[in-house]
Amino acid sequence: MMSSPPIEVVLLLAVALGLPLTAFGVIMTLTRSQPRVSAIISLGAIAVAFGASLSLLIAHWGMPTPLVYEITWLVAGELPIPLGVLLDPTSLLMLTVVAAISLLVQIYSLGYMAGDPGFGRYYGCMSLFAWAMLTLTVSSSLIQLYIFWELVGLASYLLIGFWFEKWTASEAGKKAFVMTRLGDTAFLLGLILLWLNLGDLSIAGLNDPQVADRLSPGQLTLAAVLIFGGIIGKSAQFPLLTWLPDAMEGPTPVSALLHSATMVAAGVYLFARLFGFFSLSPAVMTLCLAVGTLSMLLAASMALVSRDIKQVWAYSTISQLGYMLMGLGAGGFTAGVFHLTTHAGFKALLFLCAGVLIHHFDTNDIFRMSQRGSRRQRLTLVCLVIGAAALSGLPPLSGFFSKEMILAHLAVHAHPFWLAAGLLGSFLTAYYTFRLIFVLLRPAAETPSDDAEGHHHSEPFGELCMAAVLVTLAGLTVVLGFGQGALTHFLSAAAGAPPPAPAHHLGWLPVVVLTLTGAAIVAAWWEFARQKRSETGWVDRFPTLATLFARRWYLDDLYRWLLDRVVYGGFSRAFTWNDQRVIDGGLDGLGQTVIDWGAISARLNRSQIQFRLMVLFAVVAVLVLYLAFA
Amino acid sequence: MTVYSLLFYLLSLLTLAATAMAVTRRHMVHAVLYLVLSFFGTALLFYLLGAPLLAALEVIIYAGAIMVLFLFIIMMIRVEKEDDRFFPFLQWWPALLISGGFLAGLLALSREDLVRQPGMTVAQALPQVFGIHLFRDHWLAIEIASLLLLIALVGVLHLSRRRRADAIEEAP
Amino acid sequence: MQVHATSFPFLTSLLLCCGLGLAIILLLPAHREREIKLVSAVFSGLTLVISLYLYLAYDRDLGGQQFAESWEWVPALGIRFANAADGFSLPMLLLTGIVFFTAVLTAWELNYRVKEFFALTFLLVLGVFGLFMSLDLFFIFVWFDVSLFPMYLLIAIWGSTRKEYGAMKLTLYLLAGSALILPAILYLVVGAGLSSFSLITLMQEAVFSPGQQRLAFLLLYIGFGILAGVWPFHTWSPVGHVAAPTAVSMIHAGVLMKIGAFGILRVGIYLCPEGWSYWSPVMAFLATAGIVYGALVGLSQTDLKYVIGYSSVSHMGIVGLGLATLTVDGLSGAVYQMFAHGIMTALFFSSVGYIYDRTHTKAIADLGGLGRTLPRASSFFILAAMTGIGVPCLASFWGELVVFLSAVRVFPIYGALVVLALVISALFMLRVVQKTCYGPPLERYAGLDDMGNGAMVPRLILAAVIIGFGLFPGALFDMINSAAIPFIEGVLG
Amino acid sequence: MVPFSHSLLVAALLFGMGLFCLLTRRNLIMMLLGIEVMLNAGALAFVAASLHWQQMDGQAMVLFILTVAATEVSVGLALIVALYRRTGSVDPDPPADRQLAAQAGEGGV
Repeated sequence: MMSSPPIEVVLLLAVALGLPLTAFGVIMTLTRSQPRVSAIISLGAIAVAFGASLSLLIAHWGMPTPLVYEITWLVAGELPIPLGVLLDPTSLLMLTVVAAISLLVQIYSLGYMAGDPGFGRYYGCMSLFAWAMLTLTVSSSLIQLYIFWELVGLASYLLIGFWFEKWTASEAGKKAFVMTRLGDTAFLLGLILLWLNLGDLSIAGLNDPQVADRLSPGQLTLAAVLIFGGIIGKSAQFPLLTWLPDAMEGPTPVSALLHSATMVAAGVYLFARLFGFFSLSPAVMTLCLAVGTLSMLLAASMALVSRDIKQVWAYSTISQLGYMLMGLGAGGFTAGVFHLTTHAGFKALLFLCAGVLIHHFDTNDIFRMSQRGSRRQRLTLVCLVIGAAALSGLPPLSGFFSKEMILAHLAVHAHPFWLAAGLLGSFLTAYYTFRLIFVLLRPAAETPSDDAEGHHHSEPFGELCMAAVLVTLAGLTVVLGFGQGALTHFLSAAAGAPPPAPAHHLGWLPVVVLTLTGAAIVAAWWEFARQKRSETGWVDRFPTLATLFARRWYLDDLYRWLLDRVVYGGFSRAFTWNDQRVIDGGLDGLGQTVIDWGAISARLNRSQIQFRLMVLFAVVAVLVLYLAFA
Repeated sequence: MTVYSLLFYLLSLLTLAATAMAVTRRHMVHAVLYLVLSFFGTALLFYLLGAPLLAALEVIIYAGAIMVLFLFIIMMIRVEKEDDRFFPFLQWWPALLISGGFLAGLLALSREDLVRQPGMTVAQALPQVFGIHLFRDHWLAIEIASLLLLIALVGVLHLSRRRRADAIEEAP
Repeated sequence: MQVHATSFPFLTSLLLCCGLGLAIILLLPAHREREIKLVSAVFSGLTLVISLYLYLAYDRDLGGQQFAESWEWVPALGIRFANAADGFSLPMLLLTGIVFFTAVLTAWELNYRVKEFFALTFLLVLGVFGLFMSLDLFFIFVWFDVSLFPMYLLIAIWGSTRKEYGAMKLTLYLLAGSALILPAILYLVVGAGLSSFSLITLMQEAVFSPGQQRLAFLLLYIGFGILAGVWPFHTWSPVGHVAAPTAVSMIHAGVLMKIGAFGILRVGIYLCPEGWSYWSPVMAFLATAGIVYGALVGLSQTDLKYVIGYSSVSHMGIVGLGLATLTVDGLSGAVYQMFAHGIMTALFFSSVGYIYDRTHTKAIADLGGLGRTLPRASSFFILAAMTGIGVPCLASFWGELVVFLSAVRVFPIYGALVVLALVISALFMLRVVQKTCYGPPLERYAGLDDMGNGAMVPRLILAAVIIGFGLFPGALFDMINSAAIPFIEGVLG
Repeated sequence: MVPFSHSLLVAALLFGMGLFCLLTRRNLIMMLLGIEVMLNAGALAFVAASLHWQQMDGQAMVLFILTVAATEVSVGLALIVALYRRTGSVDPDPPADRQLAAQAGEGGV
């Protein structure tokens, strides 16, 4: 299986991975002040990387066995840490998706970020992210995957806090980094546990079934749960999900690229990557199913009441990621990966449309946008509707196919509860998506003032780029659906797949799903199109529920309380007190007592004769007593 | 209780009382006079303990010369009364402690003879015998003692020489 | 442990370099500050070049002590001026060379009593070089104290907040340390009965009973541990850091704390392996406490340098944990972490020093928005902070990873605790970066001028080393493994 | 006849009183007096011991004590007079210390 690859593959990989890194280095050190040059460098690098990954994908379309090519990066003591590449359908697919979306988003950013003082730095960080994400997808060992996993976290920190002058942006960046780092430590612990027991961490080795007999079942589940902790952190699943909505502080292209399509999908990708390993312990599969469902429903509920367009899409991303984890947890490897790909497409499209609207109306609030005449943004709205339809799973679009595949797997699964949850989730998704659409389609209340219009048309080239990217993505979302058959065949070759999706004989499932989505759309139309004034639809009737959803189920308050009370107030203050009072105080006290004793004896030996005589005779007296009694 | 031991206890009582009074007097002249009395007591004790020459010497040198010198100095300096800081507390208790310690030590040392020792036989070191013994065995010590006295003499003369240069430090 | 003599006495020439530099500075008149700075730059550069050459010329597969040279010093007592370099000491020599050269360049704008400052710095680094290369217990102690006294003067005269207290406390702590080391060394030398202070003969010929080894190791561990910032004895190091001027705290945190850890390794572990294995659980506990404690206390600090001081305590805790695991990768991870942390703290202090020289305040509360006003200084600061957090492809990630690996294998609970402490260290480092560099630019710092190209040089060197060893850690690990693997096989069998 | 330890007891008491006087009296002359009493107590002990062991060396020793006492008093008093001439008082405290004591508010010392 470890056949050494032909030269051109190595060359293509070196180009795909090396170029973004060199672009990052060049931009950050040399061309940070010249925006145009750094943009060209970064775009060039990612374009070439996309080309390379595409050609790799085509070259290896039907390849039977995965291709692994490794060199040792370093030997620490007795531990060799490898640096290598694992080419198999999953990694190639993800590689192409990441490269494609990065390329499109970077083109889009030409327009969106035009005139921003940190333009060069933006493209530097974008190249850093591209490099880290691309290498993560093809990395051959878990340790290398972990390394680039953290680097992706660093890139997201830099990009979220891009406008660092805004206090909320740096705060969101810090929160994102610390929360994902919490997940990463669990991942690291799981990884170390595996490394100690198995000796090496090659992904291919982990996935084949004999691992079960080299590891005791307890260790296997513990390691799997810990690694799943990493996935929860990175893909913003149930306990650690509040950082993703706050990450919307970053520029919209960043949200489109990192926080919807690629970076947050890294968690799901890791699960897919180690699918063989995870499926060895059924406990973790059900855990994954449960966490996926919980985060899906939770996020969907939050999306219902959110007013900020980017927050709606952020919640929807968490919900869709939960959906993918449900699919994977239910054993649907191809379903999960397929949904991952389609979701990357249409979610990026939705974010980029939101970017155009924000760029145009200078506000994130959907109600104010609609008042300022969002109806007139013809092209953007068309793309938005296509994306929304794909998200809520309407037939011709890619969302329908991938979502339906996952539901099929859920149906097959023993317990009916997951299927019900899945259906409820798709209903809610359709509802909040079309809530947004209908609000935006409301007739404009204020008369559009011309200067609001002119201010943004300063860069015709920029507008063109943005529009072009939107159109391509929309086209992609429409077309991708039909690629389901080819994709499942491509992916199944990789994982020695479980039985092909049982979708065909379950005739009733698509019908049920469609009726539910239709009902959701009608309900949304009724609530938001007919009653112009309503903001959160049926949730208005339950105020407590509305605040609960708005406050993100009080998760943020819980974390804030935990941080302030336990970490800052409790430990940190106690330890600092201990440091200053106990250790320092004790020693300074010791010093002081020595000084005081010095003063006393000084006074005793003052130049007055009688004191000195006393000392003299006291000593003699003691001697006499000693002689007398000893 | 022979007359001899009775005399001994009486005299030692007298000496102790006199010294106690000498130590605690505020007026220095009274102190010196009490001390003279105490020295007379000690001289008699010497005589009792078989040292007639020493008793005489005690009276001549101690009571006579030294105490007179004291009186002479006290008169010259005209320091009558101790000022207010008579028995300062901070010095008082450590001194008591230390002298108490000495007392305890000496008592402990002398105690073990108490039991078996009936009492010292009476003997008299005649001055003639004592004189011979002195100049036969301790001739060197005598010479040193005389040298000591000479040095003291020279020292005192030098100290109290009134130098013309630092005549200024007359008593204020 | 074979010892390979050297053709040209490089190591002594390293010491001579410092000595010569010191002499010339002392000869130069005090008011000619430019010449003094030039001379010290030249000589520190020379030490860097020599240590770099030694690092490259070391024969990795031959291993053992190379470039060895020794002269009779006090034949009666068996004291020899013996120097050599092996896989453990060469990275330290290189670290000292780099930090010394960059510290001299960082102290370029100093204008207050320049002559004494550079003279004392040379004396300090002379002691440090001496200790890293010496093979004779007597000289290890002598160099330990030589490097101690200039610290006091440097902090007391050129220091900032509470400098007298900081200087006094630092010196008293370190003296207490040396007061523990001396009896341990004498105990070992006399116990061996070979009347020789040489480390090699003691290691090969002397036979120590387990009881002796335990006692000696305890004394050495606490004595050197005080300098290494081991947990309960660490309070002097943040105070010392805050009080010291920039260049001195670079050397102090960058190198002086490594003497402590290196001393434990070179004297304690080499001579008393039983003591080492006996005390290793205690070492592990103290190290873990140091890591978690340093991170947590760092959270609630208000002074910028205090934060870095406590982060050094936390990182030195990782070194201590590495040493405590009795495994090859623990040891090599610890030595790598010593090197990486030295460079990182040097960069940290030099960037904070620059910020302090411009804004004249270290209080985190009234710093802010420097990202816009001092872009270069804050970018170096952020790079150092990122290394501190342990971001991969930056130097200290590899050290931490390897140490965590061996720690989880030997002490699972401590290992898990320490890995969780990573989150806290990320939190407190990012908090500092956010408060100083991000946020709206404050108008009172608007007029500040950013780093000129001259001032960029030392920071660039440090940044290059961090990224270099971050991307290619193999270069350092092969060197350390060449000493660690034979040592562990020799000692633990 | 009287047991030897009784005489020693008397000598000890005398010595104690002399020492007490030396240490507490704030007057140089009285301190000198105390020393005289201590010497005298020593002499008494010597005489008692020479009687007890029936040897005259004890008494020879007393003679030397006498000479020492004499020299000591003469020199002592000469010093006291010189001191008196210089500082105008016979207080054992040197003037510098008195101010110090005053500053430090050391009360009755």
